[in-house]
Amino acid sequence: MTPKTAPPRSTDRPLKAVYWVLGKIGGGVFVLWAVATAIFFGIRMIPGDPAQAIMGGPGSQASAEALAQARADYGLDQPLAVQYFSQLWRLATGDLGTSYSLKIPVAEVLRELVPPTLTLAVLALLVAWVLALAVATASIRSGAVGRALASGLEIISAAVPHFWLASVLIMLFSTTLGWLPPVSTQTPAGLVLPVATLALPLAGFLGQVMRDSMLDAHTSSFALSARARGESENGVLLRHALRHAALPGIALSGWAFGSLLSGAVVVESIFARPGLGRSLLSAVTARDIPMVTGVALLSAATYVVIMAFSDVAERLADPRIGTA
Amino acid sequence: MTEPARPAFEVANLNVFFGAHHVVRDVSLRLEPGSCLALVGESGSGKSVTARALIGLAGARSTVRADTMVISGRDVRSLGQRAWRKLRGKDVGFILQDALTSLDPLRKIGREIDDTLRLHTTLSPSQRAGRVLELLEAVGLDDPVLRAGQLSGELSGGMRQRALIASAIALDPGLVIADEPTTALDATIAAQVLDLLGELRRQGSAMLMISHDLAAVSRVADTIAVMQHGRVVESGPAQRVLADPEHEYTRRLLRAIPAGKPRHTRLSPGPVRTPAPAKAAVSATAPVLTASSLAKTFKARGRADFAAVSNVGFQLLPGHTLGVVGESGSGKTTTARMVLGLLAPDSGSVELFGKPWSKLPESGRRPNRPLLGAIYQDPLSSFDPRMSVGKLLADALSSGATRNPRAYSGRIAELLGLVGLEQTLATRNPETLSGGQRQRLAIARALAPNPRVLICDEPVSALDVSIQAQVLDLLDELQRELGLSYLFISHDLSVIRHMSDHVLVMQGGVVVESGATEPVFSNPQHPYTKALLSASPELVTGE
Amino acid sequence: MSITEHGISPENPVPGVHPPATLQPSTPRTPTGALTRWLRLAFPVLVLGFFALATIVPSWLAPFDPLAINPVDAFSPPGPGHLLGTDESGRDIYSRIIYGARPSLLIGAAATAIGLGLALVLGTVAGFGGRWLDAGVGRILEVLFALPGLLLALVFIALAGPGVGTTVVAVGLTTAPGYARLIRGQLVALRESPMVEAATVLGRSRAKILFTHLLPNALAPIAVLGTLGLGQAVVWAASLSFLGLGAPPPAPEWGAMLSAGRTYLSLAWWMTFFPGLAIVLVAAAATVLSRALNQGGEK
Amino acid sequence: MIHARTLAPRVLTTSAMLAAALILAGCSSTPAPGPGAGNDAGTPVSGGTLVYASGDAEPSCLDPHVGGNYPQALVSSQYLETLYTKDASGELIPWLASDSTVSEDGLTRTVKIREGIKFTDGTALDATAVIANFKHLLDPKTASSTGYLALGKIKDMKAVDASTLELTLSTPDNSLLESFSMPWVAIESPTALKRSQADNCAAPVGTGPFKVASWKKQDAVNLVRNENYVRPVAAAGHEGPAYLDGITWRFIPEAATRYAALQAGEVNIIDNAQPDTIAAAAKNDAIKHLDAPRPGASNRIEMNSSKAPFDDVRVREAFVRAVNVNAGIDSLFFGTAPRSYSPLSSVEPLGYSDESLFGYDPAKAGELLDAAGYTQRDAEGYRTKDGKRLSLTFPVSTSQSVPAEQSLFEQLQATAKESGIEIKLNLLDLSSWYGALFAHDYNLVSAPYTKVGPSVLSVLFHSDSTIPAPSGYFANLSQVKNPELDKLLDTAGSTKDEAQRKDLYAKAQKLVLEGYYLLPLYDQQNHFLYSAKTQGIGATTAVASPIFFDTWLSK
Repeated sequence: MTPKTAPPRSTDRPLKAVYWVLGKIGGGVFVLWAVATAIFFGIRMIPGDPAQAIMGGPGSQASAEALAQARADYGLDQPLAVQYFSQLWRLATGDLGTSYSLKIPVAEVLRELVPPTLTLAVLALLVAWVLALAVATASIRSGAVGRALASGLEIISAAVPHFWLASVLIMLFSTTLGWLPPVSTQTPAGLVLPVATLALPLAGFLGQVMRDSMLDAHTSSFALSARARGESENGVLLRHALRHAALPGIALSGWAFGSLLSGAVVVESIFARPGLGRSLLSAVTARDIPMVTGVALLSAATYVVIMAFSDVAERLADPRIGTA
Repeated sequence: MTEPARPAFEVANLNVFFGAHHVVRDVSLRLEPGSCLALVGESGSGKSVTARALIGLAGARSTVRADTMVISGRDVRSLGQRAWRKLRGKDVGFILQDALTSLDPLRKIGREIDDTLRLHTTLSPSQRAGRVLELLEAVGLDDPVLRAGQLSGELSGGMRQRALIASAIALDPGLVIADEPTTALDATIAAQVLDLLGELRRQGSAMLMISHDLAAVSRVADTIAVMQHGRVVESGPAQRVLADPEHEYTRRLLRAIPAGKPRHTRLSPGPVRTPAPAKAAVSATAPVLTASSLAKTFKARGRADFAAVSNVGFQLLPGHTLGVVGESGSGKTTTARMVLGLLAPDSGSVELFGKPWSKLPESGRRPNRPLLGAIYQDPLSSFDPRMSVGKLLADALSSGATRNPRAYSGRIAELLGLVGLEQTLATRNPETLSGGQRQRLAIARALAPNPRVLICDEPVSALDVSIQAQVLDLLDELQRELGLSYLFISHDLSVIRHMSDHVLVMQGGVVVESGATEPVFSNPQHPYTKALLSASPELVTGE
Repeated sequence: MSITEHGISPENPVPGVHPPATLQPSTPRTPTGALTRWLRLAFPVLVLGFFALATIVPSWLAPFDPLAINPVDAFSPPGPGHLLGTDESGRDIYSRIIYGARPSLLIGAAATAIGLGLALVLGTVAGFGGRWLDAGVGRILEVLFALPGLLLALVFIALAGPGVGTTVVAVGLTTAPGYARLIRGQLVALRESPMVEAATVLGRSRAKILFTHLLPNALAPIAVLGTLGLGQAVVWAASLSFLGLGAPPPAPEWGAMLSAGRTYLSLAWWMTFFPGLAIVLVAAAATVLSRALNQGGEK
Repeated sequence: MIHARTLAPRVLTTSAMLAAALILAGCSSTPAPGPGAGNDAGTPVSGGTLVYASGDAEPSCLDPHVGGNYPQALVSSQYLETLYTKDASGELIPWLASDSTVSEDGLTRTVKIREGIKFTDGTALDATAVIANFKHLLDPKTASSTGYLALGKIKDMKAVDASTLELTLSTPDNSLLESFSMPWVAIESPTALKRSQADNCAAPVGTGPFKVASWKKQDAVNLVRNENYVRPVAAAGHEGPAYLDGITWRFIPEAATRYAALQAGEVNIIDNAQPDTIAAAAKNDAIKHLDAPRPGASNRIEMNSSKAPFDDVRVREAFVRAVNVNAGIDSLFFGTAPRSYSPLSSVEPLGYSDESLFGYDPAKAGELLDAAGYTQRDAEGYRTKDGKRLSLTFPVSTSQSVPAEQSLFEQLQATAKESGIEIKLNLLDLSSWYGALFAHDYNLVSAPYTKVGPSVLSVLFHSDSTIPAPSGYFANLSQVKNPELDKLLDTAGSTKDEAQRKDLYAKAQKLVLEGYYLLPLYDQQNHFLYSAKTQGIGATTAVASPIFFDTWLSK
């Protein structure tokens, strides 16, 4: 090969940082705007009168006056453009509107529902990480059979649908063994099954990538030169392989968080936990558009933030990104 | 340090197996303290595996057997993992090739070096930190404090190699094993690193140097052992081995070295190829290719602009070779890409056969593309991975009309013969070919449209010496048979010197010296040219 | 690596025109050894082959009519009579799983097709459309990514109303961005590759290069993506059926079977367990196969 | 006083027996311990919080005036009370009202309001309070559906004095008092009603034994004991405030999870118990069963007589004869749901049923279809007429039909196929389901309708009910338009002669049954499972929603 020298380190880092932050914010704003717009026009393209949803769905024998009243209350009688821009303005000012079905500000509902979902997701993410790394580490040390076992385990668990896993876990640990409460929202014990349900499939996914990059690091020439320095296998694992294994995990965490949020839809309904996913589901069935929009925007915002964080985390864990 | 009485290491009848593969056969070596043994061989000769076996790192799936295996007086055959770890880094320092991958890209240089101390000494962290700085100083790194805090990615190749060496000699072990320590480095840098290693040796450590390049080791080695197919075919004092080699393979290696071989002398044994019907000698003298004051600057956001090439001009005469020599970042490749019309010069122009070239739009260039061929350092990546050898050539011959080999079986056979590839390869996928074969294929493809000019960008730098010799010979013969003109780019001065009629010496994007080859090199004017010359490995045969 | 290499699944192949040659004997990524290698191919081939057969000619494999109700032996546990037991109407679970392969896999396949198709367009536009189009598409993908998996599907269903068609499109939508980024990355990597330079030097036009070299090479991994995606899509579709937004009865679609069975979880676990197992098997087999294909591709 | 329907012959499990016995004991005004089986009931003790797990969707508003569905009735029965209610024998008795009289012409209804009762916010219950409630119900802004209809005939109202309310009706309505007994017209504090709808939805204020403390969305509604509770009518289980400190009202949509939670002892009582779990519970002393069928209409499949093929009575009967309902019910409901042959719930005293009309008889079905012209059969074995397949669209609401019922429909689908009738089942979410109905895009449909009293018949079968509300809603899903029937229903609804009323309603029911406008299945299922340590379960409102005033938790 022709000799390669490192690229000259960038001279003006702060400037770059500013660029980066601005870019993130701009991107985030765009995403939110796009989501809001898509839903706004999407909902108006489909047949059906939002006023119905407001008056408690088609089942209600809402009188004509009542419907008219509702339209007026929710500004549905104004021209489209007006509605659109006024909604954008309201969103911009942090007003997510009022839920059709609950008749209270969406923001209020979300404020109640974010913490439980977040707790669930974050815990699941942590558990998944630990599991994935543990399996990866264990499989590295064991031979071909161990690795085959690990990868089999990962692939299977990655393929398990949340709702099925949930049912099986409840059947096993609550009904049959009676070890864990199925639906407790008060006690921490109630968190075990939902978190497990969310974490296992994710651990499967993470495990697969982490193990690959860990294996790469483990067989790399820098691992060799570490051994040549007298580093022990544990040392190689600890000081080199683990960190390399973490990289893809970090890079994936944005995606992972997303998958957790969508998993929450199922898990929260099955384990009867309050949360964003469940509220989205009920909002969808009730055609509660402000609610749907609210949850969508929130999860989009969450995603944007998470992505920004994982970017930073990636830079911290992998200084190469910063320099290249 | 070990007292001179016993050897730094000694192995007798070392054998290494990977499952069924017997990769090292009955290798016996002995190395006295303070002396340097060079283990020379081409890729696949088993030299690296031998080196790794010596520190018990031949690999998990390997089996190592030896009658004797003594390192600094210890019989290491019976050592357990724990004992091995004590030995490694403390009694034996190991320097891997390609420091880029041999240092953890995620860890600071300082920490990597510190590991050695942490593992084998009881020094306090602060003491160790101090020692690390000393070491970086010792291996000749400027501003050790800065370097210790940097990542391997932020260092140049030379610096990385020095850092790696620092981590290997941290506890000045009695034995240092260096596996291709200079392969990935520019000539001048390589020379410095070799001097550094020589310095260590003078301090008393014994050194086992693994290399594919006889010339490179000739200046440091006391003894040379030549390996082929896992066997040591010849070994002895460096002078003797280099001066009058006994084994045929050693002779072949020596002959293959272009250094000091005048133009047109063969470097490899007789070719297995069908010569082309010799063309009428080129009479025309008008330059086939003219570059005038080319300049190219690369702009990157949030980073200073980088002037890759400025004011480069040259003429390429029919049937001649213009060599362009320079180290990485000297702008050779940028120049080549502008000549090939892959990159538009900011200013200046390229003319082909006196007609505008770089100024034309791509569509305007296309009709004359056939006149201009190119071969690259990594031929494989220039092939479409989905195409077999035959398809590739058919595609080139039909100027993209078809990829069906049958349509051009005749010409394909011809081309294969011309570059000395067996006809049977036509059905193979390039991935399954050896490096040499791949480069021959690349040449065959380049020749398909009957070009007048070939741009050769580092065509041999990825090849073993003997293969390099064959390819160089091939290019030379083709030039004479077909009256081709070459723009020949290489970082290897001796290759350039052997191949070129005229040379451009480039540094930092500018031509520092140019002219007819011999005058330039026998009497260099520019200091950089001088540096290159002194750095380029000459065979030191003593006479 | 970065999120761009990972759509719905981190196991998507990362474009590698050629792997770097290493000096030491390289250890393969996944375990070697005859047994595991055999498993790595035999398992997915057998599983997928079986269900493929079930999709084409279910009658060959199913002993019973999946719709024939027989209240008398409702809820009979797995046994000789009914291999995997019966459901609340005495229908044979095994037969229903066999017949369920068609709707389930077709939904999965259709969704994957939509996803890949969309991704192909977006990816190619981004890969070749030049900086601005690339940026634009990047933004669109960013938006799609921002509504992960079920959320996007649910929002879409909230707009378009539930149903099989919606399910297919929704799942396709959720999977598209991942593929798109991948294809784009592939094309960009290829675009910069020496292969393209060489072709240019040989005098090939941009269009020619695009169609003879770039696209074919970029699409090579589509097979891998497809297999992987199929498994994923089946799971997604099942999830939607589970949420009551899927195939109408009595079609023995797996997700529908599951959601029907879960009511009787305490009474007849087999009603939930086996359809779920079918889904897991397909998804897992798809993953294993795609990995195998991917490695085959990299060799 | 209030008694559970458990006195009815429908008593199933020992547990239900106990509940019954307990309440019987309650009747003899001295509170006596119910006899124990499995575990000793012991004497009631105060304290503890009951955890109730509902399978219904979480109401969007805890005030049953707004909208007005059964889930709201269930929860609000704990903190709201009604003017009238029903006792064990289904007798209508005054509750918050003390008495009521109606004028000769039946157009003026005078209601005496009980005195000395206070809402939990301190406001006193009086005639003006009741008027405020009625006004609230009739105000379009409230968007009441059930209550709105119930009071539809009230033209004018005025408070003669603090305890006397005078209502002027547009037409005589002898079902008004029955309407007053429904939780959807429960009486709330007028002061509270003045608040914004959001506030009132979050915490309605009533006179009940409990009051709303907090509502954590999607998690639980927390009710606490009303310490100053005064029973309008003396002595059921006991006097004074309820035994329970409070009730945690949770929403656990997954049937399996809900039952698991009950087994795990996480919750004390669950509603919407699935037949299989009820059967399982019967074998389990730790879990008991309360069966409280809802009043009003029975669960039935209605046949859209407004369009082909059901515009032909022969085809309607053919369908009825072709489907084997009983086999399905037996296998799917484990004997928890006795077959019904009446348009009315078995708890409606005026119910009329005729088993002979609904026997499974494929042969007869065949003849009828031949007679109706469906003589040919197509490739798939379905009958055709002029090349048109005999195909019936059956939209099914996943939220209104429990899984067992959905399975039942699948079985009917299968048996109908044998007679060459195709049934297209579409499982739909509520909105889409209503969409299908409003578009008249159905031949078969099953929709529950809960209302106290036989007047429900007018809602379901009067031709007026075919005229859709602005929302598109109409209750007469069989779309029977029969002047004779209309006349019967009108007179039955307005007559003051109880005997005539009974007779007319019987005639009306006979008419719709013999016209094969509907296929009765079973009562509206309303099953509860509760842990054995939960005592004193059984008392219910007029719409069969449990009341936990007498309930206590044994240690």
